Amino acid sequence: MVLMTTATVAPAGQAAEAVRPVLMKGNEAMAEAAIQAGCEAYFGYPITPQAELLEWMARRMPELGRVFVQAESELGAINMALGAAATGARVLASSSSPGISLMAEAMSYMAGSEVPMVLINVMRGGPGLGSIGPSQADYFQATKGHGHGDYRLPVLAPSSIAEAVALTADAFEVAERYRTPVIILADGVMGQAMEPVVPVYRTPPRESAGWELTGAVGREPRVVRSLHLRPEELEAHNHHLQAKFAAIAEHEVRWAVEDLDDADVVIVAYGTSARVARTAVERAREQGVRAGIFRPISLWPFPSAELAAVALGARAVVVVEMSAGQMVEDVRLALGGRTPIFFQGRTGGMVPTPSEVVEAVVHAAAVTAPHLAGHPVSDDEKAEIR
Amino acid sequence: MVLMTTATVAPAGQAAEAVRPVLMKGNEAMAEAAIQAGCEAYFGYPITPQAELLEWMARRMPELGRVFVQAESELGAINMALGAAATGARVLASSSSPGISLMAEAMSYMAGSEVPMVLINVMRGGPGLGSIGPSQADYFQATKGHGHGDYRLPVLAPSSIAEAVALTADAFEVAERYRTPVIILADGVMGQAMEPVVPVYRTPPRESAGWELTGAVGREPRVVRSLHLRPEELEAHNHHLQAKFAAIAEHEVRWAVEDLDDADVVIVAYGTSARVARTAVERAREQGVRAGIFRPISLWPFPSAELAAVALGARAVVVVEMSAGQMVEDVRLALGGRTPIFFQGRTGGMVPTPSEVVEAVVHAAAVTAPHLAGHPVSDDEKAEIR
Amino acid sequence: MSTVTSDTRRVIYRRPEALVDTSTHYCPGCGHGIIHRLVAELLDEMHLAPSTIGVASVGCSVFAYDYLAIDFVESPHGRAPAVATGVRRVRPDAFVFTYQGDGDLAAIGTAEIVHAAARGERISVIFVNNGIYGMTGGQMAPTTLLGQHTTSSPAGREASLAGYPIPITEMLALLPGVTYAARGSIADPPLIGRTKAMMRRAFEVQLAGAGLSIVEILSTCPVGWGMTPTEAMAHVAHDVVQTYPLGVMVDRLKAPATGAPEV
Amino acid sequence: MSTVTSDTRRVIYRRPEALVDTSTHYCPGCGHGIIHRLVAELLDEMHLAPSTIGVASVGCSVFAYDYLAIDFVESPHGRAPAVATGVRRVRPDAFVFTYQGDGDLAAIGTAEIVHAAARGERISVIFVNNGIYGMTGGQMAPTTLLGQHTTSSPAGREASLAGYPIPITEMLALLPGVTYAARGSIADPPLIGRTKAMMRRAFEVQLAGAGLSIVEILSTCPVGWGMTPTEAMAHVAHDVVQTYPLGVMVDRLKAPATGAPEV
Amino acid sequence: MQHATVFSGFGGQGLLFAGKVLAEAAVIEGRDVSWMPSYGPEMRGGTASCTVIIADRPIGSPIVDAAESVVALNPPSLAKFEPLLVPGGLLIINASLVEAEPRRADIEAVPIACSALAREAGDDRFVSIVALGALIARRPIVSAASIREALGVVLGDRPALVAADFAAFERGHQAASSAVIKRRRARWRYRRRLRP
Amino acid sequence: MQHATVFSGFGGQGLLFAGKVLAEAAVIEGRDVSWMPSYGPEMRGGTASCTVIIADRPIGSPIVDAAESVVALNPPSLAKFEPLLVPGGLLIINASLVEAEPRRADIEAVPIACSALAREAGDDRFVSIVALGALIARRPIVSAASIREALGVVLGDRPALVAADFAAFERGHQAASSAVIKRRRARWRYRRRLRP
Amino acid sequence: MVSAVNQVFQPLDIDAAHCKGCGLCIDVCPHHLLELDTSIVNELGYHPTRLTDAAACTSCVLCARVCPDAVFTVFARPKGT
Amino acid sequence: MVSAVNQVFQPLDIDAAHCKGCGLCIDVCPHHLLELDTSIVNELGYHPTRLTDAAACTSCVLCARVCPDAVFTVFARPKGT
Ligand SMILES: Cc1ncc(C[n+]2csc(CCOP(=O)(O)OP(=O)(O)O)c2C)c(N)n1
Ligand SMILES: Cc1ncc(C[n+]2csc(CCOP(=O)(O)OP(=O)(O)O)c2C)c(N)n1
Ligand code: SF4
Ligand code: SF4
Ligand code: SF4
Ligand code: SF4
Ligand code: SF4
Ligand code: SF4
Ligand SMILES: [Mg+2]
Ligand SMILES: [Mg+2]
Repeated sequence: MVLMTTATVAPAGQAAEAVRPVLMKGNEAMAEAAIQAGCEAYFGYPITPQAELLEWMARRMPELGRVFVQAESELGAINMALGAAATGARVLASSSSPGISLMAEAMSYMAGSEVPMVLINVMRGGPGLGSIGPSQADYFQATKGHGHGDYRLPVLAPSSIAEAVALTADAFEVAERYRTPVIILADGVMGQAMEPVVPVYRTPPRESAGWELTGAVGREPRVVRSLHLRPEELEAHNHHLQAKFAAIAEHEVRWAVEDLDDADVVIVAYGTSARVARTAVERAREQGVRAGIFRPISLWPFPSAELAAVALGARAVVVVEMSAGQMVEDVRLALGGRTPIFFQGRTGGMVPTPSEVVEAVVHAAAVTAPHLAGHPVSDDEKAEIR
Repeated sequence: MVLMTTATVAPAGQAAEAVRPVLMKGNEAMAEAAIQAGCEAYFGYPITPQAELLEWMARRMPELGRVFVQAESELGAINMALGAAATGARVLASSSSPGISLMAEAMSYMAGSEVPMVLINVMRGGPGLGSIGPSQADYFQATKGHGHGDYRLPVLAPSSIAEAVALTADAFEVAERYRTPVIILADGVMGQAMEPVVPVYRTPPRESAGWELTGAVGREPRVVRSLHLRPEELEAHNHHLQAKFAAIAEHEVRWAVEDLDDADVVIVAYGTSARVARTAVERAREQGVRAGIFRPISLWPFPSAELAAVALGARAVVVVEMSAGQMVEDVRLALGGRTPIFFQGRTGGMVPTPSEVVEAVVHAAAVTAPHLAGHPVSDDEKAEIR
Repeated sequence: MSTVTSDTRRVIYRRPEALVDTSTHYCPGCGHGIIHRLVAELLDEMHLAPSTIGVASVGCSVFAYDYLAIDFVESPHGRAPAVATGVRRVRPDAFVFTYQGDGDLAAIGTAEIVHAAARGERISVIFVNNGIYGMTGGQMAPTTLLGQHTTSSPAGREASLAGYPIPITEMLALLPGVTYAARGSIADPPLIGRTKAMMRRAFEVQLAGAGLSIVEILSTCPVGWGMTPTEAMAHVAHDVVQTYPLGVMVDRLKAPATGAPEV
Repeated sequence: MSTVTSDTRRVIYRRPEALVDTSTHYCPGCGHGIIHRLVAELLDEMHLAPSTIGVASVGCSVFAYDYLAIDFVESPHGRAPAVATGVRRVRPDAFVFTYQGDGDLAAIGTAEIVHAAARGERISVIFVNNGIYGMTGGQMAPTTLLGQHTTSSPAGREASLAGYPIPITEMLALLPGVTYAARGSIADPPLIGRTKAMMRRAFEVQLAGAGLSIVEILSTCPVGWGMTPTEAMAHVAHDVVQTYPLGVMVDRLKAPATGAPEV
Repeated sequence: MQHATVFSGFGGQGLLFAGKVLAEAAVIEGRDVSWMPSYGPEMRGGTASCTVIIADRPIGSPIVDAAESVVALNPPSLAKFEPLLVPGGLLIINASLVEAEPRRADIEAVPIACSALAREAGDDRFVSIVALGALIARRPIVSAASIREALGVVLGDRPALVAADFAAFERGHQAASSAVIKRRRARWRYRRRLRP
Repeated sequence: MQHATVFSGFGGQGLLFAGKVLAEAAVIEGRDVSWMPSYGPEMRGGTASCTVIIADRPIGSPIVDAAESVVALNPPSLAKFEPLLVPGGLLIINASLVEAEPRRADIEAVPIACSALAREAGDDRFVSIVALGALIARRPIVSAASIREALGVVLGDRPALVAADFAAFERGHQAASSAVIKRRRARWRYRRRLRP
Repeated sequence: MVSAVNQVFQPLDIDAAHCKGCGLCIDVCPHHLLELDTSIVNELGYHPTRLTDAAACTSCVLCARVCPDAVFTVFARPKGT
Repeated sequence: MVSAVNQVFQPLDIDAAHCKGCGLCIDVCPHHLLELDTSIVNELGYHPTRLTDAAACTSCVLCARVCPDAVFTVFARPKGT
């Protein structure tokens, strides 16, 4: 059973008969979804594994008379995005990990000056130049500390290309509703793989914003800025921002669950890791271990309460990430020590295999087996329970 | 009572009679401490409130025949630092929040290619251009998600100028011991205030590194790099890095406590907030509330076990930050829901006043008073307990 | 100003309408004030204010949006030309200009201005070169004169350590995407007038649909230079121009591009 | 190579020692291979290898450190001149050079090369201009010719949208900190020889203690251009040089600086 | 039912294309599909690959730790991907370039002179499509008709090209239909003609 | 014992300098000290300030929410910092520029014509040192001898300057010693000579 | 700064509240008619400029052209005054 | 590629394992003495170059100067061969 808090394109086979699914590469599907969502301007810079997104835009946007600029750098691209979005245009930018790092300052500016836009990060292995393999090691960066100062951004993580298409439209909507940049956090697999997508797109409605820069005709001039030199003013602005973040945290939590009804072990995973988890759940169940999946779709706001609700009934939680363990902190925060948490991760561009995940699940189930309750747990075992 | 896990310069008055304390501005004191620690090269770019650090270096380094370069940007500065440090030189760079954001990519590179150096962030209010007032809102950035990929950096936070001097030398030592960049996370007050410093400096010993680039004379060529194109290789490198981080987490935890012996309420605060807390503790005690301070000095590795050890005996924990609440996540992770946590913060360049902190402490003590145990806690009160 | 309603005097100069009636945070005698005024005068005279989106940079002039009564977007330090590119591309009918200091444009923002120029972005750039980082306390800029004392070149800028003053506008003038490039100064009223004419030309070039136009203006930072405003003006008039000669470097609407500066 | 120990043949050309005996990841006919070889030949001939610290950039040549037997540091994309500055300043006796592609140097790294040049850093820059982003799959670079089809200019580069090819070496040559600037190509053996002479001069300039030296080399990216290696060479020889003329732009050790390119 | 196929060989042998054709054919048949390439500069030298998974229900991991079929068009591919095969899995080997024989006895190894057949079909670059024909001959995970239709989708309105590709496909199909199945153990050895 | 003093006025009135001298004097006397300026571009227009805390034990917050003394050298400073004073706190007002009178009755307000005295002492910029003299006259938190020594530390080896500054200090000291303490409530009003 | 028909013609309005006393107008006045009024400190803390001789002013606008704080309004001298 | 005194002089050693068959050497050889050996595929997947007529080669080094993979070692032709 798959519950989604967001409407997503149905997987192939279940698709509405009317529209035939087409095979699309993730990068291209996200690009086209943005176009169909009414994206007026795209700014980017080449980097593997997101280059096809830029290339798709390079072809399509001029065709449609819209704006495509390959910037001189990611710094250039993100600041062009800032400028275009400050006029109220629907704007997309994209890059991959090292390029995203270069955008930290501007992201902080846009959060501060409340400029809505969408940024796609097709993550690759790090740190540094790293590898070009798929990765989820920018979770901390996307959800916590990328730029300086107190801000949070909605972060949406697709787990299939069809979902990436749906989330792209959602991202623009969330961005404009809250006047905030939104990050789509995709990993290299989501960018590079091809999957069937039912080419039915959504164009979020536009509401006149009232803050956007259009030239001050018959009205007071407007300023889009993050500077509030007097700390008192900046604090007031921060209070405003924090209230907005609280509203987002209340209204924009997204997640999905699979096979949790009877699950003893809850796998928490997003993006490609959740896909691997799906295979692992099948195999684990074949081996007699009842596992299920809790899949955060919004990484910020993290579905803490929702996770807690399902995890507190389970014996163990296994967090699967393509990182050394980053989301695991949010899982710990959500569960507050009430359910044992295990971690299974691969790094540097490696994708966990279903077998590894099955192993972790079986192990977690064994270590936390009820017949062991009261029996002393060995020190080694304790150490791995977080 | 003040316990320090690191040797620091004694506060004025208690100073060794031999050396007379001198009044030093934080920025200048850190700069001079770096020089005395044997810093061979400094790279920076002007920004308030760290400009005096750069200016001190501009005067002193050429005097000493050492390297000072005012770069064309923070990007330039941090990459110059990378180059100089790759040759084994002792290197310092500094900036403030927006400039630090621009360094995200290079910091990830240095973490990945294991280049030791010290970066000082004299934090100001954000997000964006923000204000120039003192702030601690880059905690997440410093401790979690600045650059892309899986890495962690030691982060040291001074709470007095004397301590800033001591930590500067320590930072170089830690950097070289573990081949890692180290961040000194100072807030605007630590940069701008003057306090007495006993001008006794420490020069950490140099060990020949064996990896540094010197020209391949009579040996195999060396490469300093973060690229490992094959994900398998990058993963192996990440395992190596993670093992290093584990070693740092084990050996480099620093913290201090004040007045905790009989404390019912533990204030957790670092940097200038901890100084405000000191005043607040005095006043709270005058009002009959027994409060004390747990002061993390290493923000990563966070002194989780040490905090848990003292907080579990207390009625409440009050986290005080010059941010909207960032370290509070690490406190929650450390305590796992076992002690109620309250948060008191100011943002955007504002410094909490002692009265505000006293109020928060008194409130926390009241809400968690033992005579209330068993009595229903109102929903409002619950909401504020994290 | 006048408390008498029946003031019959004929105005021959007044504070431009596009200049907000407030006192500025600039130090006494700071060139930014003069240049703001020139911008405002042109916005008035060319009736541009309602269609203008200004792009502010980070420097003492970051508050330009408080002083000019037009829509404004703030840029991160140095990125104004990129921000302006974004604005320009989605608002083809707007009048778009950046207002940047020398630290902003010629140091941290080098890549952005060079590439906005290479792309021939239809924007106008007001480049205020006071040879110093004013806002952060008077540190050396890439434009600082050799030998000049600043808080980060306390012994005077020395080429062997800190390099040479950068003739960035000459460099930009090489690019075919740059339709107009000129350097003026504010050292005295006639020069101010000439600079205003350059700025007008730069704005016209944009309105004509041509490429990037830039006017570098040799300005003063009396506080950063440790001079009185009067001394600062004299310094520009006699010393700064030695390193940065005044003139029109290129006007590709008028003359075909030569590829070389026509200083 | 020879399995006979008593090979009496006199070698007149052999693979340089500084070139590691391994096959490269470059595509067949890629110009990087030729330029690597030239660098290695000069390191051998000038006996520089033991004192050299190379600075690698991000591009197809990122693996230069696998192919040249010298100490090497990797830079983030575009930042090689800054990294080299760091190396140079703390290692005054080292021979320091960067090896950068056109995307690296002329796009993302514009600020870094301009300011290393303005400072007159004593480094040599090998600037491999193949007019494209090779490594990421053949996207347009700022150096791409007008009309050229790339994966990000599928309809051919159009100046009105994507601007003009950037003559960055000409721009750098304006700076007094640049002691030597030249442009060569690898389109045929004589041109390769001339380019090698330029590189030698650039290295000599560094050894003489003068300022920054840069050699731009018009190179090929057969795969990115969708050409055979042979076609690619011809394209450089006949087409690319129209936009990027060959020659020595400045040699300030020989002739006094003129401030204008001497192409 | 789920079937994962790995296509592998030198960059330039048309692997990604063949994988796409197979994936499109599965989409045409209304199945769930995932196509995942190796990507980036590594494709320039050495071994490139792509994985195509075809299933009747939503696909889990797009990266597999076990494959039902492997197409190995050059020696390193054989070494790298043979171990991935499930017992009983299919291994199509490009016998024109690979002299080595498979190590495993529990798989179905089919050596086909793909490069030679491709050249016969008119272009060296048909090699992957030839291999695809061989694959489908042995494992009819999609129909030949769907492949033909898929070629039309991938190649667009270029009937001559589609026909040529499909002819190459049929060559491979035919060759595999008649090929002898190898099941014996073999020691790995590289082709030794490298240095003349 | 802890004593916090806020020096405030226009940028350029030498506030930071006077604060530093006081801080240095305290260091000389072996006390703990913290000196905290307002900083950045705001110093260019409007009101600048610095806070000097002197104590006999390690100082907590370098930012205060209550001050024992305030030196207000211009009108906005008075408005901004008077409320910060503890009951019984000392307020030195530069009567040369500030016509307004303090609002509070629970403080010790000492109007001194600091600017005028500074000019008498030879330079407008002595205004803060004059005020420091007044402060120390009323609150001898450090000794005049320490101030003199501190001037030497801050100004370096420039005896003439030290002497001139100390003379200005003494003028302020003397003026405050003889000034009448104002304790009456007063309505705030700006100097009204602004627009002639 | 008030001008009325029956008063002596005032060629300048000076918005002294915005004046920062930089002295640039004083430097450029060809007739040396401007000076700082040291009897005044405005809200910004400066001595503002003042016109010493309205009758001698030629309304040449140089002071207005140089003033960084746009303090001046300049009026045409009526014929014959 | 082996040369020995009693064999015909071999002016070139070609390290075929590193050759990528790009053909650039073939283009530049003034005597058209080089060609790709299509009977061979090396480990990199390419047909390497080969010298068709050792006797005709003048050891002019042009092939070596252009080869991106530094495949050639060139020997001086002994007097009289
Ligand atoms: C990324 C970043 N780095 C540094 C700063 C600090 N900063 C503010 S303004 C400025 C330079 C101003 O110099 P300039 O552009 O010449 O303008 P001026 O003040 O001289 O008019 C700097 C470095 C900043 N705000 N952001
Ligand atoms: C910050 C960052 N942005 C983008 C990339 C992706 N990237 C790798 S190489 C490259 C450009 C290569 O072009 P060029 O410098 O011309 O070298 P070439 O491959 O053509 O030799 C890019 C954009 C990266 N690694 N880091
Ligand atoms: S610091 Fe310089 S540039 Fe800035 S306002 Fe003052 S005088 Fe003008
Ligand atoms: S992509 Fe181009 S530049 Fe890169 S190796 Fe291949 S041919 Fe050379
Ligand atoms: S130029 Fe303007 S600001 Fe300066 S003194 Fe004259 S009126 Fe005042
Ligand atoms: S208008 Fe001319 S004459 Fe009159 S005060 Fe101004 S500068 Fe002097
Ligand atoms: S030039 Fe070199 S790589 Fe190319 S075919 Fe000739 S020998 Fe082979
Ligand atoms: S050395 Fe000269 S003649 Fe001989 S093969 Fe090479 S290019 Fe031809
Ligand atoms: Mg400036
Ligand atoms: Mg290139």
